[in-house]
Amino acid sequence: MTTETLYALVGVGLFILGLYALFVRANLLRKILAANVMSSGVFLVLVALARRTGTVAPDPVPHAMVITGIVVAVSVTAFALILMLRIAMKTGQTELPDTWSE
Amino acid sequence: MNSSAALPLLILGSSLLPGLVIFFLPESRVRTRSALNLLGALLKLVLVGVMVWGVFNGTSYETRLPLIPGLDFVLHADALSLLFVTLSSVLWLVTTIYAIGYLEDSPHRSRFFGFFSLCVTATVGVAMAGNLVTFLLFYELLTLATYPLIVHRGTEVARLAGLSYLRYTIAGGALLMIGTVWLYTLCGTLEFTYGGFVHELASASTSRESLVVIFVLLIAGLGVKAALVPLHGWLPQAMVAPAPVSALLHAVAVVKAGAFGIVRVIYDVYGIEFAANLGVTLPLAILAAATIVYASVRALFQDDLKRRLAFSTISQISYITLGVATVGPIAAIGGIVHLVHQGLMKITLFFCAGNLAETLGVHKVSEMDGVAHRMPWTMAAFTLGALGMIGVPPLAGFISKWYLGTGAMAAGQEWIVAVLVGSSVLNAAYFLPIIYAAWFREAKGAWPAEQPRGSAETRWTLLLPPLVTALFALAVGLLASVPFSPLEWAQLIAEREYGR
Amino acid sequence: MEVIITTFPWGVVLILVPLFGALSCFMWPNVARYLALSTAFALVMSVIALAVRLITTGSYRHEIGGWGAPLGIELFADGLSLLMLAATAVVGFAVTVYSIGYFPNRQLLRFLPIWFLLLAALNALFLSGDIFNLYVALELTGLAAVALTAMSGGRAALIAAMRYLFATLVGSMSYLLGVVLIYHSFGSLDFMILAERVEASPATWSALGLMSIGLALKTALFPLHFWLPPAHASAPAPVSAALSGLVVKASFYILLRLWLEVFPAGHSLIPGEFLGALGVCAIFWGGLQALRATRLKLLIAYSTVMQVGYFFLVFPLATVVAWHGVLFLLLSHALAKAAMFLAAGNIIYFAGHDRIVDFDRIAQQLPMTLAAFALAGVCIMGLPPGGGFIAKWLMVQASLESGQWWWAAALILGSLVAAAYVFKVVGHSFTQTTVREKTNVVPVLMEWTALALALASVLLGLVASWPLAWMEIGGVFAGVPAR
Amino acid sequence: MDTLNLAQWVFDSLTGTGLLWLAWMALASPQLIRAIVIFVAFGLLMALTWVRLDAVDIALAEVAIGAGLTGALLLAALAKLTAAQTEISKSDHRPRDGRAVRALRQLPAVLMFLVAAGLVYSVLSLPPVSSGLSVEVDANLGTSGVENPVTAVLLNFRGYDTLLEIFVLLLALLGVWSLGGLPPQRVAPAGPVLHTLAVVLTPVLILLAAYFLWAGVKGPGGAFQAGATLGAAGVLLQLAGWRPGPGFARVHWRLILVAGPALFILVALFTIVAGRHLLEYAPEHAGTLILLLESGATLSIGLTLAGLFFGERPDDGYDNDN
Amino acid sequence: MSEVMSASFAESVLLIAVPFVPLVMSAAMLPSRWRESVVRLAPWASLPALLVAAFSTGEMLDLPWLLLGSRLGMDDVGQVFLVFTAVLWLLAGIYGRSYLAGDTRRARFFAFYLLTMSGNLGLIVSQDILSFYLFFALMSFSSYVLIMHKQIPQALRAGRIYIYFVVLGEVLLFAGAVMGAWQAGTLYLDEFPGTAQSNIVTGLLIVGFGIKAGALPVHAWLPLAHSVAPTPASVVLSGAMIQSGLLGWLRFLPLGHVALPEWSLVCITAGFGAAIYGVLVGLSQDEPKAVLAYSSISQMGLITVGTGVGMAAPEIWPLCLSAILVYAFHHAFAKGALFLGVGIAASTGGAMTRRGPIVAGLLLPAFALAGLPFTSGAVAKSGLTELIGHLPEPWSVRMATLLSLVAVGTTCLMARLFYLVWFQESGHPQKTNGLWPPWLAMLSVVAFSIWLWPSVDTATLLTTSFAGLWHALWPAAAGATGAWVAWTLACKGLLKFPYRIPVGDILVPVSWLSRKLGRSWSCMTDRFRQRAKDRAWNLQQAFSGLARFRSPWQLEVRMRRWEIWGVMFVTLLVLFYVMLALA
Repeated sequence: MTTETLYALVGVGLFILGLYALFVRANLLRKILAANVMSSGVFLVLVALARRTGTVAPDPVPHAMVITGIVVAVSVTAFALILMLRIAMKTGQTELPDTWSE
Repeated sequence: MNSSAALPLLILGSSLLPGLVIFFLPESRVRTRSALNLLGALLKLVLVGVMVWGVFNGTSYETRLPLIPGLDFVLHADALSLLFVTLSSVLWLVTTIYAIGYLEDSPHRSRFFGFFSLCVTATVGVAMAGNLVTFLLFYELLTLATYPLIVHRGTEVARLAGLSYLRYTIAGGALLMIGTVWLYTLCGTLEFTYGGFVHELASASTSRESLVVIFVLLIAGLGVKAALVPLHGWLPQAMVAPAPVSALLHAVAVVKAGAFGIVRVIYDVYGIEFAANLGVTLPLAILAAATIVYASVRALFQDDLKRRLAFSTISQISYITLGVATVGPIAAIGGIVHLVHQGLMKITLFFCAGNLAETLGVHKVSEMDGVAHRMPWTMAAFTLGALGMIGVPPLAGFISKWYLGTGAMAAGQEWIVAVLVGSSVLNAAYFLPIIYAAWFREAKGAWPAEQPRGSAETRWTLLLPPLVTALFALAVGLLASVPFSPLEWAQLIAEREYGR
Repeated sequence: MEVIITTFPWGVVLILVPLFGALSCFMWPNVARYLALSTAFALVMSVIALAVRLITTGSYRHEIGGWGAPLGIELFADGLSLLMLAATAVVGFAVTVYSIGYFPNRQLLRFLPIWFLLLAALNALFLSGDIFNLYVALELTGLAAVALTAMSGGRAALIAAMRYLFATLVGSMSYLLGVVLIYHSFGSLDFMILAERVEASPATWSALGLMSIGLALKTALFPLHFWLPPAHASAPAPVSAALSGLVVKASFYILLRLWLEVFPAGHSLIPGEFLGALGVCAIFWGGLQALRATRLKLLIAYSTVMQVGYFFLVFPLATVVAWHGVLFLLLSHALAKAAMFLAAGNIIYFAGHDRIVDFDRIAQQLPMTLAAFALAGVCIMGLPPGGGFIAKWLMVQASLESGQWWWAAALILGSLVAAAYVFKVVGHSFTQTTVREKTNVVPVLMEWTALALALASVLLGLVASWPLAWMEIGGVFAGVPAR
Repeated sequence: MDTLNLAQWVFDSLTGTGLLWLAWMALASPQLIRAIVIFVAFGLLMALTWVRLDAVDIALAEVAIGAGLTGALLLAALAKLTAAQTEISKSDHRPRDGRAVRALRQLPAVLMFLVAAGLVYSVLSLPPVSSGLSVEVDANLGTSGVENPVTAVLLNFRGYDTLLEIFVLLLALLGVWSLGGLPPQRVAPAGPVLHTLAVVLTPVLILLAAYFLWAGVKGPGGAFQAGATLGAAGVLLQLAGWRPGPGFARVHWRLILVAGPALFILVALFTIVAGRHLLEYAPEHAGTLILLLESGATLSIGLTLAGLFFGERPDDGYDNDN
Repeated sequence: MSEVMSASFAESVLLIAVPFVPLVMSAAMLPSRWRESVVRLAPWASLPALLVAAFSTGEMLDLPWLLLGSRLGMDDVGQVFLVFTAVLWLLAGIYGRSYLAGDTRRARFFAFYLLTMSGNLGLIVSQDILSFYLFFALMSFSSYVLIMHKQIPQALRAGRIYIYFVVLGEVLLFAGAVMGAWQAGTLYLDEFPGTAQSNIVTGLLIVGFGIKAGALPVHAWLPLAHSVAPTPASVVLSGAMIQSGLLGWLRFLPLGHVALPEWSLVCITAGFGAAIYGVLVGLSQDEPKAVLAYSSISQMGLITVGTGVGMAAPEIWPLCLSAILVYAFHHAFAKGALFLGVGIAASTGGAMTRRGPIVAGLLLPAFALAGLPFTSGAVAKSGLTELIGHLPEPWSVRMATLLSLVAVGTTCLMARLFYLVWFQESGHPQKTNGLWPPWLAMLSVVAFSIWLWPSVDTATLLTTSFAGLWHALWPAAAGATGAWVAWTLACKGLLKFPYRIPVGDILVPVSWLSRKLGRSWSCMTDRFRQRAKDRAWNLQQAFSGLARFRSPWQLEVRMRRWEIWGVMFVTLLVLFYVMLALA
């Protein structure tokens, strides 16, 4: 097993972990963490496999993609956090109710 | 676009445009609205006249616009469509006059007349449709345009009736659509052709079964509007609509469109010989016969006048189906001519029922005792219409029945004569008591809700239309053999369809 | 002049104009409404110009930065994109006009920049020929949509937005992982190049699965539709119009492109059937829920769930006719659904609620709004002459031609259900009543906007041959079986 | 392609395991504050991993944004959450779950394993060597105007992605603003230590940002890292008690926020009007243009991130006029 | 299309005038100010018919625009019918003017009188199926108003029953006509009977027209209607309209062309049945007009017999035809005169003595009916007897006996009539001056018209052999004697009339049966309806239960739970992967 594969698999693991936590954790803050872990996993797969160029220098395109992705992720995280706060203000809860009243 | 291509569009537009304008007229602009309505109706009549003359002189009118690749939006004028177009144009004019009188001072008139005009537009479109998809287009448009008219009163009953109407018609439309598309996939065209196109175009691999299934789908779809039992349930409920709407529904537009469609499908899609060959005509004829008898029996037990008339419509409209499903040109004439005849008679009856309701508040048969003394002209018209329905000569209904009977004999299906006889008896059984009560009984007392309507028995706008249509109903029977009479047209159509 | 029209990269303009509009609305709030109107108008004009160009010279690619694929990103405009762009421009224009009447000033000023970013994102998405760029556009779209959903700030809206946000996140993450696998398998992000290189492999299976299901989640395909009804129902009406009319179609559009161009056709037979089956479930589930809905906007939202089900029938059918049908459905649904939501917005604006049973008190006063709803309903339920009719026709034709009549049956039954819920609403509005509630006067412009969209959706059926011809620009269906 | 010697293998294994473990802890730990701290640690380990994977640019971004700013955002949110919330559910477990539901709860885990298995199989089946686009990047690096291939990709080859991405950031801020304000918080006045720290560190951070910006042309660094550093300065200032005034929010803030995106748009328009492709720079001007774009972007990114941390709607005056 | 000579202009106008003059006059009564004048003129509306009968050259008038192409015209049969019909309508009309003077519904009566007249006269000049049918229907439906004119319960009941039969007759005729026309391939009556006709058509036509002709067993309406209608209406009903049923047979059945042995048997049986049955029931009537009505049934029965003979032996059809025509001619006038007289008698009121002249006058038509020598009845009967003589041996004898028996019965019936007229109680005397002239005219017609009959040789009649005379006399004598004996015995209380049959005879059991059936039917339908209602209610309940069934909604809300949609999401991923891997 090569380093690339190893880290790629770790990335897959992070993705799965994040996904799982996103579904089973009720607290919104933790869901936001989970989403971040998920994205980290995807980025890790992307970058790890970019080293398979056969040369010393890795493929820079995935790197650029990941930087873009990180910025997107932080934007979304920031927005999600504020949204969560607003919900907490309105409902006094950091979980989403299962029932949805009209 | 030359004139022969524009004329069908103009005929459509002559009711569409006034209708659209009327939607935006304020309620208070009574004169403008009436003027628009009448102008549109007259203009349509003139245009139809031009078209009839043109077709008579050998011009062929066709508007063709691309709809989707391989399918066109086609309006054309052949003998059959002209018959229906003429009928609906004439009756539209009459009904418009009637509706103007009937709805005087009632709310939402702009809405009403707007949809009213759309309704006629759709009917004319149905009539002039040159292929099945165009037909379907206008057929569904008709559903939509009539719905607001049915619920116009705005009561809960009206709403439920409207829903019931939609349940039936939209489901029917869906069946029709499946059939149409299926047919298209098999044949690659949907153009109405004399003698049908299915037998020529359906590929050899096409199984007869699927053609039969398509036929059933089409007829079921059309049968909803044509109120074939057991698809008739909406019609009696739709009676909550104002009288002009009922008149329109029963005589001009909706049920007619269904019946007309059945005629089209049998003649110009399948072709009568092929349909007979498929073995679908006899079941259809039996179904129509069952409808005739069943609805007549139901009509017997209705006390609500309009409901009774509704069941009568169900029964009578199936004459058309019966006529075309009886394989043979003579029965075809009977069926096709009944398209017109039933329209004239039934519209008269509904006008009269409307007059009674509007002037005296009489809605039930049991309230009609002596009503003819109060409203002799109305009831005279009613009597003519009813006798025509029974098939008393020389009224229109007799001519239809005569041809149907003769046609049945020609086709070797004597049982149809028995159906006609039974139907006549039943018709008599539910119409004669009305006539009797109206003319020969003494009024029980004050009318349920009498409102003075001018010096005559009611407004002239309410009185004139039924009288005119009743006279028409008499004239088309009495003068059935005069050139350009409905019968003559029907004979022409039958000749073409049977390729003579 | 003609040369300019036929050579100028109008697609780029379509992306830059709304971006610029967003910035300028943000910068100059005092004149924001005029900026907004001119931006929306410019969008429409640009789409027209693009259409002229595409019709005269065929599809074109625009190499951003001059690098060209695979290194750079290419924009790609063909009939398919044109269709979506046109829908975006038309609905976008209508929503812009409508929002000026709908929102109070302070909300409008916050709405407009986000709104134009959304439009820009959609345009970028419909023009992109690069799967990673699509991801960015997708995120931009999703985030803007969520932000707009939450705008009203109510409890329901916030909760709905949160759910929506997570759904869209999961969807785009899955999509991105798919992109990663694709890139590392085939070394490119460009559609055209991928189309040549992609072959079946475990990575492709994963990628296709992740992308398809992720996008299905973002398109709200049953059973992953949970986020849509609350979001679309609680967002402000113009936002709902855009969400249902456009945003849902964005992810579906990517899915279309992937299935049409990237992944081999024979490969996707069973998954296609599977998606179709989910589509059928969506049709009936959405229809059932719409029937049960007591509030208008919720009803419309479930109607979208249902219509999304129709979209997915294209995968099992997969013939040219079916593609035509579904694309036409996308177009007509965009117009009709937007019109419906705008009409609902009028009603809420007027009466302060959208309870269906109380419509008798409202509809009498808002005939044009009601007409808009009804006309759009005609299109939604697939009655002629609405655009939905043509779409339904083509799809039924496709399913009958290919012998898969059960899809046709689902289509037709679905349209009956649609008719049932549309008329559930319309039926209530004819009832007479004298009760008057305290009401607001609806600006005429709002009523006209809804009506205009609805009319457009209905008249679309009469001019169907044009959009159907445009779809063929660029030969996007070259690889699709004719029957 | 590395040959996997033991030391590397141990390092990689430990890092990988650590990543997974930290992630799991962050997602599973019962206390939110602990979870957040662990998440920051996870971010730092990620940064280490990026370095291990020869992605220094990403590592910088991760430290600045992924671990640093995100951590700050999370902590701030948690603080506000505690203030805003009337009750915080301590546990993620719901009461009154039947056995069936408990069994059902295992279902996601099982399914996750299946998905993981599929993905692992897919990853393992990938070709061992794939040059990706590195060849093309190398070939065109000369005409890109910068020497750092990542910057070249970001701002030239795939500059369009970056254009959109900057708008994503702006959008996040606009979205936050559109949500309306949070209730006014009584923030304890910053202590003297924090104040001093802010005074000292802010200029340092700004300088660092400038360095990143400049360095990005040749080596690791660039607008995002620089912007994140600027953002960190903004965070620090806020922690020290600084608040933007109304006028600032109305005009200055906006100008800076818009600077990056606007520059991008202007350049884009310029290229189009000049008859080139979108964002197609002449090689001779490419370096300058990229620097210009990066400068604008840095400012905007920094302020945007600071604004996101601020989290409230500034007094933009919309609520007053109608 | 047959080659027919087209009529001259004057004749065309006259032919059209036959039905149209009364029709137009009827329409002219719509404005109330014209009514009086029209009533005064009404009887004379039949003048064109008389003119046509007198001067027709037998040419045809084609009216291709009318209906499906109509033809009016005159032939020998039509001429006979037209003569007696027109005369009856004329005299009954004149009679009616006085009879109904002071009646508030007089205008209505005459309006429909004219309509009915138009139908009756029109059908005689119709030479095509459709116009015949048209006029037949016009006559049938319009006469309804004449029958129920008094609007007393009996009249209304009679009218109702009449209309049942009319409708039945119309539809039977419609079916017969349609089918017959198809089989014949023509609509023209002169070509119609010459062609083969299926049994069903023949049957339909026989029954359909038989209703009008009062044939057994579809006669039930007749006594009710004839007895309750105002006298002028009874006159035309019993004298003229009843014969239009006969005309229908003559015009539509293939008489003289084809032998119809089965139908012949039916007709002869029904005819004799009616003849005897009419007498038997008639004897028990208390109403003079009812007696007369049953007499009509009885007499029409004899005509039916004649027709039946013609069916059996087409070769002697001309003979049959002339016998039938003579009989119809004779009966029309005789019955007309009887009704007119009875009407006067009923109007005189008061003392019996005042009825003396009336009874005297009534003797003439009564004798005629009884077939006494030198009356039209004798001529008619001899024709019939001669006819029967042509039948094969056993039949001719038996039928001759039957014929005599009927004659006896008829005499008894006439005796009964006289008894009733003489002794009947009557209300207020009314002015009868205006009634006498038409009656006297009618009596003279009865007395002399037969001598104008072209084929009746006066000399032959006068020189009838003694045997013939005896033959003619004995039944009458026997009848008279029997009646006298019965009357004497009854006066002494020794004899009670053995049975009493209400007017309408078989209607009584039939209506009882139908009432019973109707009740059980409605019972059944009620129960069915109730059950259906129950079921509907259950369904409704079930439906509303379904509406309350919240699980789709709950499920939908459930699906928002993170675990659930998460599971679904992941499941879909897995499934997709597997499916792709399998593909």
